[in-house]
Amino acid sequence: MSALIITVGLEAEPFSPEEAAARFRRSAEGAGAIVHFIGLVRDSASSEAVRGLFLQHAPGLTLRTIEKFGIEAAERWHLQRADIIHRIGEVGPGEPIVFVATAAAHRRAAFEGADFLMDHLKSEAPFWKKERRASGDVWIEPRAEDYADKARWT
Amino acid sequence: MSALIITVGLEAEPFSPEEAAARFRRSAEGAGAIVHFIGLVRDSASSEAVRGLFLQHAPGLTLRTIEKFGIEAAERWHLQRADIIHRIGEVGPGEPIVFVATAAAHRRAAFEGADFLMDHLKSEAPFWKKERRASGDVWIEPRAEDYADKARWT
Amino acid sequence: MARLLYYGPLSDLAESGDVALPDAVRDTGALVDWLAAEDAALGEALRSRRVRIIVNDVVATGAHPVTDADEIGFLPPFSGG
Amino acid sequence: MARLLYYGPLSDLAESGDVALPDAVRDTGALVDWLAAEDAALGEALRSRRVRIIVNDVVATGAHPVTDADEIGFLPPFSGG
Repeated sequence: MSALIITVGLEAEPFSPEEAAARFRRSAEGAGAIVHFIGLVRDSASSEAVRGLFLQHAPGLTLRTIEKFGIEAAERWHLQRADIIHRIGEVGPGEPIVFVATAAAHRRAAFEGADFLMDHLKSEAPFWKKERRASGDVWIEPRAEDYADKARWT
Repeated sequence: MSALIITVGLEAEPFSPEEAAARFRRSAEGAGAIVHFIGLVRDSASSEAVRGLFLQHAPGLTLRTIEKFGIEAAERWHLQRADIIHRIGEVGPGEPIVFVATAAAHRRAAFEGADFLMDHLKSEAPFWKKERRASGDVWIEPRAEDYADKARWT
Repeated sequence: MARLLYYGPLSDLAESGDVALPDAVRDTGALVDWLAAEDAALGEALRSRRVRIIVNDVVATGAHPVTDADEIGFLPPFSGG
Repeated sequence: MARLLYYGPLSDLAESGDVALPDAVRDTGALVDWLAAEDAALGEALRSRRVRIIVNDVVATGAHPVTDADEIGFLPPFSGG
């Protein structure tokens, strides 16, 4: 299993998930199934308007951690390819914050690989998310569900 | 729950899943999570080269059946939108044969809605698939896994 | 004339089209018996437990009534996506 | 000089940067004690069971050795995607 089939990008600027999807499909020739996940910044928190997010990461460590999850997913589900793009820095409402793509021979592998990657990006990758609310900035902790979701894979 | 949030297309010509994805994202404003599944025609069967597929459907019944699954998924996972595009007729190797998109507030709903729709499209929607192999045409039956996958939802 | 629609592998065995049903054919069981008498191979295929019969787009279970005004589909196992 | 890196909510409490460690600070436990003596609020936050300490990108469990040549990160719970 070569690490070359995993592409990880940390992007400080807005990106187009559809362009990423087109590149991914070209790179996954011969696959029978592709799954994409796109996470978007919602414009409201539980009760309040959100003007955007700020995403802190740990240079080096964040990239290596995500690559490790990518390789784990690729080996576990025999993925043909996996791409992960994650925004860093300031992200505006409605903007894509994360894009995960998996390609495999059959659909269950592609679904489960993408699901696994998202669960690990949510609670096991070194990112710290701050919501820019009207009333001030608030650091966000993973929800209990995020830990529970991740525990499904162990 | 309005049926207007479900779009179903049966396409006799090749389509771009990335263009479908872009339209879908524009229509799903405010969603926090989008999942796409793209099924592609593989160029080989278990042992033999495949020159393409022929997909028969039952006009009217096929569309209504898929719409019913779409509404079921939307209600069960509180989807904001769901789009389903399925090719009919002749489909060439490497071409997208099915596109499913789901949009929801959170990722588990989007993942499970798309997964549910694909499992039902595979074994519960009126399509009949013929592989055009070098040695002749072969009608394909769902695999045992396809029935098992579908049974996960009941 | 009833409209008989054959799908998937069944469409290789018989051609879909309009057929005048004999008076004796008043339900799906009698219909299959009649078609089997005309074409034994088709009859065997239609009698598979796995073939669903739909009458005017409604799944017919057991001996469902049929008339000359109906559209009757024979649906072998589906294989989509 | 050791490099201390504070992430997430911890970055609101202390600024990341290079620090000369006293001779007595030879492991992560002593490091946290020393930082807590300087800033009680920071000390309390760093002592949370949920803060991971990494030394040169390796997760440090227990009293991990530290020297003036190390990069030491304090990582509160992650929230990505």
